[in-house]
Amino acid sequence: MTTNVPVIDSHAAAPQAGRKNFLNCSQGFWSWAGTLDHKRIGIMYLVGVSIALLAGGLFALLVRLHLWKPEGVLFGNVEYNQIFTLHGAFMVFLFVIPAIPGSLGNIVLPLMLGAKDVALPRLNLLSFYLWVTGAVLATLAIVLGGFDTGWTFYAPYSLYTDQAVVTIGLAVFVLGFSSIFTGLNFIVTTHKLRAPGMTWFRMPLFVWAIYATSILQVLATPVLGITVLLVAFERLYHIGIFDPRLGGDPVLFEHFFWFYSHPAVYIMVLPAFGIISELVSVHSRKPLFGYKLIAFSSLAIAIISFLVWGHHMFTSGQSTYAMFAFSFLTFFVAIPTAIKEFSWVATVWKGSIALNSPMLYTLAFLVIFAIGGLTGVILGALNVDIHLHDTYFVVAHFHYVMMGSIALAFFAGLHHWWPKIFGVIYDETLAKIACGIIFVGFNATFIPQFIMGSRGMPRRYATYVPEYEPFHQASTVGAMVLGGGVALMVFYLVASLFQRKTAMQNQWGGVTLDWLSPTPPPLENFDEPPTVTTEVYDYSTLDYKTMQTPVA
Amino acid sequence: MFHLPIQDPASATQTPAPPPVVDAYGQLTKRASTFGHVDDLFYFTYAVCIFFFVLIVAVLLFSVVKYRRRTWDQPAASNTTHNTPLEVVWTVIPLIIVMIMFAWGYMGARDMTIAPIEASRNTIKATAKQWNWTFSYPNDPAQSYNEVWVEVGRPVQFLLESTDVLHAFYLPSMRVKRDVIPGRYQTVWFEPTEVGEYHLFCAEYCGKDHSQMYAKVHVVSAAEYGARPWDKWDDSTPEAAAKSGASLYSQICASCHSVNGSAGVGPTWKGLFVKNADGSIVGRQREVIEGGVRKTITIDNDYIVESIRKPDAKKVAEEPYVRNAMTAFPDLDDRKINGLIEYMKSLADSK
Amino acid sequence: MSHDGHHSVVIPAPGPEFVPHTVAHHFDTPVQEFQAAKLGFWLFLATEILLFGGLFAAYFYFHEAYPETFRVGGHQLDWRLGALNTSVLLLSSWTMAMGVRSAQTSQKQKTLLFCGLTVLGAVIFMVIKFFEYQAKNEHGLVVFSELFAPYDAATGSIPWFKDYHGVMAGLPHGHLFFAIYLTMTAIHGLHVVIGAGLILWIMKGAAKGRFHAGYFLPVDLVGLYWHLVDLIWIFLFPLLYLVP
Amino acid sequence: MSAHDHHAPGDLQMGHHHVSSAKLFFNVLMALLVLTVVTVAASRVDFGAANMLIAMGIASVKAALVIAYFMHVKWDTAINKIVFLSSFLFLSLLFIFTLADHATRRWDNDLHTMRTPVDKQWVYRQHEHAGDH
Repeated sequence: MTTNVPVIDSHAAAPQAGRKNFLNCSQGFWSWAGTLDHKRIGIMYLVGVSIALLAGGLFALLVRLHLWKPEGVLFGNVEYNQIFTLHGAFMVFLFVIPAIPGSLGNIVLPLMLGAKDVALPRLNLLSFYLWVTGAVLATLAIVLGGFDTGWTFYAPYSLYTDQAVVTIGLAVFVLGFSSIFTGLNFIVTTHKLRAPGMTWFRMPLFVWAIYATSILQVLATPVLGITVLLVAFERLYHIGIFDPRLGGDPVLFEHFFWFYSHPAVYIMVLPAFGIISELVSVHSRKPLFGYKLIAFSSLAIAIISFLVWGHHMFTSGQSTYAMFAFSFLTFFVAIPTAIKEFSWVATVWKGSIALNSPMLYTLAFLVIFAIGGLTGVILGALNVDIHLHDTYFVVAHFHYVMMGSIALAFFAGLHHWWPKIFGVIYDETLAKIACGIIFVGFNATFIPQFIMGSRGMPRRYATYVPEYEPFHQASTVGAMVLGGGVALMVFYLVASLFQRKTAMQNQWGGVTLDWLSPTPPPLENFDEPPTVTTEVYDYSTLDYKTMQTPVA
Repeated sequence: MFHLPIQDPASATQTPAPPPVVDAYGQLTKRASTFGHVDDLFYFTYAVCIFFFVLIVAVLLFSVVKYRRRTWDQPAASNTTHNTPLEVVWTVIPLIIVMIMFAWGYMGARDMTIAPIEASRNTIKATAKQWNWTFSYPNDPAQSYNEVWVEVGRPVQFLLESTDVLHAFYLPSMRVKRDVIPGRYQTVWFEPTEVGEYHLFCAEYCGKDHSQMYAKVHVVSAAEYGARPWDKWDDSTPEAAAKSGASLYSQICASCHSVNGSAGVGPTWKGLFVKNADGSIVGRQREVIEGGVRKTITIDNDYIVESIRKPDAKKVAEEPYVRNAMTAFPDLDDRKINGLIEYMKSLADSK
Repeated sequence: MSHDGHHSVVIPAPGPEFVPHTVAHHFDTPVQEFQAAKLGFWLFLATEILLFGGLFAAYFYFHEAYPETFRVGGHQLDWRLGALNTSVLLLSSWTMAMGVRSAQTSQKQKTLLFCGLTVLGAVIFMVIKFFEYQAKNEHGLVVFSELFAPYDAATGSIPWFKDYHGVMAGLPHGHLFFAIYLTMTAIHGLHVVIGAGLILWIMKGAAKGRFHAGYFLPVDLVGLYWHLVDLIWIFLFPLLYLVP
Repeated sequence: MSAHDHHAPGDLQMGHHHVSSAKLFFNVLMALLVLTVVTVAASRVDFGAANMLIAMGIASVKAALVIAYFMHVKWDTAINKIVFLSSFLFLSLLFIFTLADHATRRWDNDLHTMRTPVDKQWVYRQHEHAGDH
């Protein structure tokens, strides 16, 4: 598609040895900690969110191990409640929300647009440090005795419990602003820093997805900010708007919370959709099927997601009229989502499918997201949701979306852009094995949860009635396998940085601007500012030589 | 073993209800209420999901096998970028299907939300507090704890109230769930169709012992229901009352108050009363704070009744009890409180 | 940081009392830089609107639930002070608009003057606010010294609210109006203070001659922020002082 | 918002900006002060349920003046207008759904209280809950 003549020329010539790129152009702690370069900030995010993922994963394994026996194995009830809260809070606020926009989005989005950097680099660095501040505060909350409210902070329990709720509330507030500033930056970048010729419908779908995500981040997150502040104020000086003893309404808290947290589900999942759109196209070497429909469906999901938050509250005592409206609107989210899944499958059809590790992760995503999305439809029906609400069925459903889909898409994107970012390639055999282990482990963990959930096992239980024991044990075994797979993945990815097995200039044969810049990119991304002259995903322009030219 | 609060004042231990039978399709537990539309819509949606899932996976598998890249520079077999009729079809057909699901689901939920008049006339009140359930029967002084009886084939409504935080009243076998919200009444109704014992879970996270906030639902025949099986309180003699009080203690008091003198969330019950040489049992003196004023009182029946029904009126002037708040039991009836007092007195030591 | 493809754009100063502005390296033109920053700032203002929006939603929710509490509570506030503060903020908004205009037309002294007047407006606003809070403190409606004291579950009374048997006697949850009043005005007041700080920072730059017809972006953005503070007060004033 | 912004002629200004006249700003200020007097005056008269509507209507006019003139939105780019105004749109979603739930809950309650004679049935509900007022 996009032809950047000078760049293509530079590929044709023999690569110069020892070319300066963003990784080796300067050294030292402050060259990273004080950097304004979007790629370095992205890598710092990558390290941060990976640590959060491993911490959250560790909490998850503790939860699963504890539930091996009906009476619980490892902890007392209070400790168990703290551990599952930590798992939720770390995974949601420190990993899933910032993971893809913060790391891959930061690195790839300006490259895809042909920009030198994001529009507001200082704000970008501030976002990262706000994330760090949030992470420190969250850790501080653990040190101060932990918190046991669940990641949802439902009032009035969060107002009464004798734990570090104010500290974690502050952490969430700060993380919220980190997320807002990231989104704000990407919106401005997309509007103002597109390369000449990069029209809206020549933008790669990853950019569209991040753009839609950013709208949600900017418009929804402030309401979470004020909600956690109000919870903190309630605890500090008893406003009384959430506390029923003082005339407040706990259901109002749920409205405020889900006004953010439902769109937040799409803040999490839309970037994953974007990654999958890219990868399906590149690794099938075929233009994405229904490009415009996918682009618009991202925006549609973003808008509709503001109208459906009440479906988290079908049993909460909101009025039947509100339930009617929210359920009706909820089903409309299914349509753009279904369009995306069908379009990806149609893209694979008659493609040239490379079964390399990024594509394997992508295929795993397509299968798992199909389950995650379809079970969401089951939960959208009002009467069925009354039975399934707050059971392990819901737990399994959102793990299929959050963990199975988002984390797998994140892994897929990581494998895809790893050679682009670092100029090195990981052990492909190990990668395929790890992908298989993760896929099997994941399904083994959560399919039993679907079954016990539909039989009535409530969530957030430290102990349970004995009839659910076989399902919990199967789930625990699956979680161990899943944990092993992720550990293997971390191992070979880190090892590849030391082995330094050189990647190709254009490892997978991509034709978007991110693959037409030098690998790894120089400080301002392109040797010459690119100009776009062709349509997006036009594989007839692919220069096969670049797939064979090792990076300098 | 799995720990449950003890349900039956007559026996020291209680097991949860037996595992429910699985229904014919093997996914849900067997339904024991009239809400068949939940199962019907669940399996309809399930079938639709399986259809689409198989379709997606089949196309993916077929493509991966057939169109696998055999040489590294192999181009795609087709470069189609869109197909408008196909895109319209896969937009419209799912739309129609989900609208059917919506209408079906809403009608079902309406049925579950609005109780018929027979159910309203047969209303049991369920009071949720951290972490137990209290059930009050219409025009009946006796209450039951963590155990409730309903009549088979007769619609019943539960009026739900919470005295502290959010809870949820969840009966998987009946397919009903409703959050219990402090400061406000909620209702839920169903018509049990099968005699048996069923689980009642708290499904909204409510703190420490959320997972142990369990109650057993007995669906019994009309004859059995008429015998008021929930009224098992034996206070025919002071000893019997103390014994009943002891088992009630283990259900709703033991998590905070010890009887052996050890410190807990609340003060121990050991030594509230002392036995004089002549065998008479009298209350001790105790330092309390009432309305911010520190005073010394003698423990007596009135003090204990007040401490149970309005625990914050007089707070024990001692750390940490002066800070800790006790859940109030305003609905606990006089016979039950007498049983508890008899039990406290039975703990009295000789001077 | 320089690079072979890199060219720095410099906007010259319109006169000797001004300094030129160098466009950030990743922008091609000054227009691009200006528009990017401005779009970013508008997005930020949108988040501020939604942040306050949560508070307004809570206000309407409880106004609906306890109308009498809000009616009587509103009468405890002095509408004269509220109206005075509204006028002060409107005037300061005008001086800020004039300040931005002076920067756009390269009038350094006028920029400094109008920004200074705006800060003065902020100070007057906060002083009036202080007296208002003090009155609430004296009447036992919001007792600041006991704001963070623990809640007394036994009596169900809130330590900072002493008026259960005064003007608010018999009304459901009489503290609620004052809690919402305090929260909304305090968060708004915080914005006033931040805004005043930003304007002082602008005045420092203006004194050095950084802002002129070629480059007045920071003045423009801080101006927008100040108008937003005014905007929120325009709604707070009738809701708290008049309507109840 | 077009991709061709970069091709703006290489002038060394920040592009073309509308500089409003001082007279316009002064007139807007006067209008705002007059409206403040009007809203105070209107609040002295009781219009019943319309009180809130009138006050919010006047406040909206004042807000519109500040946004359009002081904040220069009238002369701003389309995207900036969309961004700022969409925040009010999405805010209205929060208001509408939350308040609608609250308002329609009463209809549900009517339905239930009609069918559920709450207080008659439990003879043992003698004591008020602690903390109730």
